[in-house]
Amino acid sequence: MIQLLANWILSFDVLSGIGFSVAWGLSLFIVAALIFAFVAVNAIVLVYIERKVSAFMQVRLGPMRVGKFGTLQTVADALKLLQKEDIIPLLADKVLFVVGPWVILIASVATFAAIPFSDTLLAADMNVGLFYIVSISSIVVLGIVMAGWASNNKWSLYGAMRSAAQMISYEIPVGITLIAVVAVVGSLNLQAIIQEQAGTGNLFHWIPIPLPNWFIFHSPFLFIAAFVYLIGATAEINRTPFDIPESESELVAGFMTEFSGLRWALFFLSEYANATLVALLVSIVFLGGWQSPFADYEGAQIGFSVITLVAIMWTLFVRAKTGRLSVYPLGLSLILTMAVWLFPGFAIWMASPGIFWMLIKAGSIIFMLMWFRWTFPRLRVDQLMYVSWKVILPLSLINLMGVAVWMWLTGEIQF
Amino acid sequence: MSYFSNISNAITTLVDGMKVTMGYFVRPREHVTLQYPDEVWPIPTRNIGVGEIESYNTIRSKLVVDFEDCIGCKACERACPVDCIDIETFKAGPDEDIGTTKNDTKIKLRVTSFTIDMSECMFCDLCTHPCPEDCIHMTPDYQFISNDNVKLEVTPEERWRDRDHLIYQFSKVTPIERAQRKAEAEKVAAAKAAAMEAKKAAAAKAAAAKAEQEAQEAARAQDTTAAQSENGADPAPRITETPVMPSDPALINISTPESTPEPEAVERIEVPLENITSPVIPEEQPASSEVNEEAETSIEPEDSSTEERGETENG
Amino acid sequence: MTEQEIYANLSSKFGDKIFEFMEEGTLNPTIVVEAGAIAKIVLYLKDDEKFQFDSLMNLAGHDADVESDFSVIYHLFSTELKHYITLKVFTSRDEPKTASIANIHRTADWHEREAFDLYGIIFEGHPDLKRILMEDDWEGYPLRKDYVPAEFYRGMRIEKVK
Amino acid sequence: MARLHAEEMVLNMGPQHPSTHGVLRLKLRTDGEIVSHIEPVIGYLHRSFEKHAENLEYQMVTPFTGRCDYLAAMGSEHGYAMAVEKMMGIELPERVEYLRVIFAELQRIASHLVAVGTFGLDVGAITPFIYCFRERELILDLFEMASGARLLYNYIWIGGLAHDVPPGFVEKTYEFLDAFDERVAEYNQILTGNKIFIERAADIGVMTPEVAINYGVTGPSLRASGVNIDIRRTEPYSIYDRFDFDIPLGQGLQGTVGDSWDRYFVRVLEMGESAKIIRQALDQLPVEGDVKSAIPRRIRPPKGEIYFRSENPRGELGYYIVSNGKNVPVRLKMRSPAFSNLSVINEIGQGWMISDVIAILGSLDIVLGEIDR
Repeated sequence: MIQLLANWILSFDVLSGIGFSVAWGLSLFIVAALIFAFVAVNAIVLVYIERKVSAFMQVRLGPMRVGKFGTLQTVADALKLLQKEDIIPLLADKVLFVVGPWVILIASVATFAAIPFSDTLLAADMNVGLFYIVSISSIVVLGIVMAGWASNNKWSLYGAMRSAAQMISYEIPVGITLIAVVAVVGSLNLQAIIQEQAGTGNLFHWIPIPLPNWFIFHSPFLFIAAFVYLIGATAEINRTPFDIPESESELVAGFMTEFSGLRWALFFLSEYANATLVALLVSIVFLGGWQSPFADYEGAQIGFSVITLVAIMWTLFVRAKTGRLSVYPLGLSLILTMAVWLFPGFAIWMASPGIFWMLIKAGSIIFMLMWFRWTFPRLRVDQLMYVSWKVILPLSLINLMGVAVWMWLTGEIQF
Repeated sequence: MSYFSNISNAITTLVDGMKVTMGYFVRPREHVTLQYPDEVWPIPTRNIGVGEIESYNTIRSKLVVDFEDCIGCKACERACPVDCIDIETFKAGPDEDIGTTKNDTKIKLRVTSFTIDMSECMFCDLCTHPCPEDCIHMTPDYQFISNDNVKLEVTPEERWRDRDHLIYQFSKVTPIERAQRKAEAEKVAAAKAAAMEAKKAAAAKAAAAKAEQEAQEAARAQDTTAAQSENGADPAPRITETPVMPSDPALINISTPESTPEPEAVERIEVPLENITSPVIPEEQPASSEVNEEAETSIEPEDSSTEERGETENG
Repeated sequence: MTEQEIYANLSSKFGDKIFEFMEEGTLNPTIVVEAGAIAKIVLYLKDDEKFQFDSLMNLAGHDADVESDFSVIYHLFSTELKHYITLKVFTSRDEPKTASIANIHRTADWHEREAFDLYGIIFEGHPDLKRILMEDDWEGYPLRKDYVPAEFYRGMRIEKVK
Repeated sequence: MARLHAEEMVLNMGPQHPSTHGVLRLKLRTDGEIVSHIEPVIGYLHRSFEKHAENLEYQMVTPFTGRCDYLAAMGSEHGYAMAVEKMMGIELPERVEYLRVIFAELQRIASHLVAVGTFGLDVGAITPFIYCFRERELILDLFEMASGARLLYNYIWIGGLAHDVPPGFVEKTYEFLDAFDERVAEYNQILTGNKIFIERAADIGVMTPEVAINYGVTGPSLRASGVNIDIRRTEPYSIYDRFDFDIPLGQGLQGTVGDSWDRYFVRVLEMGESAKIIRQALDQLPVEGDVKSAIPRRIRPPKGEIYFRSENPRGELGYYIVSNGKNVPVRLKMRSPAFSNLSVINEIGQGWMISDVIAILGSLDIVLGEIDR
């Protein structure tokens, strides 16, 4: 993308004289700014969505005052945060206190460099993309420990301690789970991983249900691995039920206790950036990335018809069981199906790969994270470790071996 | 084995819980939020039988006095556990007609000051029951926070609380008249004290020194009672022997200085309260009964908006 | 077991430590005992098979008027036998002192601290006798009938009870 | 190997802390995450209720009793009214007794809803808390209908009620009860059975019956330890002997008898039992009767003293009242249940983690207004 951008810049007559290296640097800067803008806007949108989702799950309405249906609420909140007084506690370690939030933010924003949003839309096409993301995102823990230690507050210290222990423990199962996928693809390049998932095939290779070739449908082991990764990643980004570093009913606000204003906003930004990253990674690694689930034009038509049928059956089932009539899923799928059948252009667009599918997939994963958050209680520290070392880690190791055996069985690899 | 059953148990129970939240998520119309200024909680309206006052219903909020009906018996002041009601009365002259209440009770005391400190009121409703004329009552007006209420002269002792805008004055007697009556009462009290002193001095000429001292003491005591009744922020000491819930006026113990104002100060001065109490703000808080009506009318449109509250949400 | 039986039993056991049995003027028949012996008596009542007063429902200090002695009232209950007894000790106004039962009934710990806090009654043998409801540096004991609050507490005005 | 030098850290939890249910301060001595000693520091909400009461007439004390336990004001008023009535020997009309029981039990449900919801909140589940408050609002609507206030009622007066219930109250109460059972099933689905919740609550802070009785723990927390003591049953006051209800006891379904989960679950079950009592009381409620007929003109209890206890949602609420025949009590002590219930926290909370201490505190269901008075 940077190459394209640099060439595009040089294609202007006025700018053609600046030389390729300057254009390259300029496009680097533009891409970085774009990523940062994406992260910031993303956080504002996600906070709004999260508030609405939590409100609907809790029989509330959520923000309703600023803008229509409260859509501008988070913008107003962000503006308020920027105006707030910047407080540095008297006895805090000033340097670390100032640097900590930025380390966290930079670590979480930097990971986006390797994320392919579509077949062309990616900042850096690295051949070690997955490794890069895993390693950069673990720098976050450094920032959290810095912030917690520098605050000179007992609650912050507890939060930082818990965070360090938790994130380091969960790196391992998360990493091993990803290795299982890498074993299938044979590459750490994210584009290669996505390309590997193109086309349609059977569920679990043998069961004759035609499904996209996504890795989640590759084998039972990778199916489990997807959920193992989701759980591990939830823990890694400190979201409920694993939000013990900032558990507000125990540690007040954990490592964020002493932060206010802009610095606190940075924590918030990075929290949602991390959530987005995890969602994007799940969709890249297990859900085919920017690949459309409907491989071609007919696929879209047939696929949407099947979805409509499922929606009708689901509606009837719910109607029979609870007596309530929920028309939204049915109506939506009907409209989409009609659109796909009546407008071939729409069907072609739906079948084509792109950022649309990427964001749809990532969005549903983020919704899942929110759903977890507003349903579950919080685990205790030792229980968290139990889940990590005694449940998730063995499971991911079994998955790794299982995937290898599975590939041998299906003939993908030979000895 | 319990290891695996634990895990499967965890998965099933967690999914169970997720079903509940998802159930509510797809049914956002079952929400319970009231968007406060647009929709208000429907107030149960019911007259629970304190007199004929329509607005007195079950909701216990702002305390209001129908001043025309107040006879100055101070039953509410004594019933208040937190001493937030403060009444100052002066006895009317013998040929003076202040008027009658709606129960046709002749008003014998001129209430020069009737204040309720709503910042201290704890809405316990104990003051409304002893009132023989049913003139003090609680209205459903719970939205009475404002900055433009009657500002009273607050003594420095009370100033530290900075809540003077929550002290409501219900008396329609002007401050000028009030000051006049106070002065008269003081004059009468002083005259009486002097008379008493003279009388005592005359009676006890034999034991001169001792008797004189006594007379002075009595005079001083008289002074202090007069001073107490003039000080608005310092109510009279609680009379512990009062009846619990007096419902007829005969039971009421009227504790006012034994003073008779001069006949020439008697005529009723019909000056609206707002012109005098606070010259700074010309458009002033109307007096009790009007406040009451306003509260009622302001609630009606809100009620109608509550009925439509299903339409305002998003899908 | 009725209160009279308990009284008879206690009198025979403790003799002159038990002063009187009050049934008049109270709805809970009360045994007045000596202040110093209250711990022994409560322990006996708790451990003895016949009584099993294992639950201390309430412990209250009391000051009748400005001249009288302070008293401490113990309301005991047996969760097994479901019977009650009320004990009362008097202690002098100048030197209010009684034995602590906090090591027998742990719940008495805080109740005794409260009585100390509000009446200034010293419970001898209490593990940690200090103020509980009022501030640590509060002056005076507020529930004494002759208590006059100070004007200010650390620069804050103390509102007078009217 | 040389031992690493380590010392315990004193952690002040509160007075401003999200999970201390008010202005409670816990001085924790911690060794890492493990808490080795807990010292509760109370008194931050002390409003000198007892001193006030000694300066107020008997009927003026009633609103103050409600302010002590503000989550169960009806229960406090009921206990106080009964204590003074017993001193004065007042016979109440049937209708008053039934209405009082209905209100006290509704209040018990409301209070337990808060307890259950906030316990969920303490262990990190936010959503059940809001569901619980939704139902509590329905109960507060009923209270508002009857008394005109939603939180602090001053409704149960000595010798009667402030006023009769409005027409339609009984029907609305039935309506609420019908909807309520379904809602309790929902709480069980989202919270009670939740594995994470069980892990957080079961086997945590086990309170043996001996410890519970010795520390004066009462109410649901005591019954969770398996001690079958409910003052409504052991010494039935008011008209509780006319109703048929069970007393839920802790059985250790998910762990040990007397753990935090039991304390939680006993409350969930008690809500159902209260609903049962309300149903029976509504069925038997006399239609006729003046609720104010027995209110005495002058409330002057004869010289003497009384200790009267009743079963509040949090446990045994006792009033020790000394009268000298005047209209102002000489001494009024409130034996508040949460006061004793909190004192046990050091005994059962030692050796657990910080998160567990919060769970234990939540399971004890304290109200600081009542502890500090």
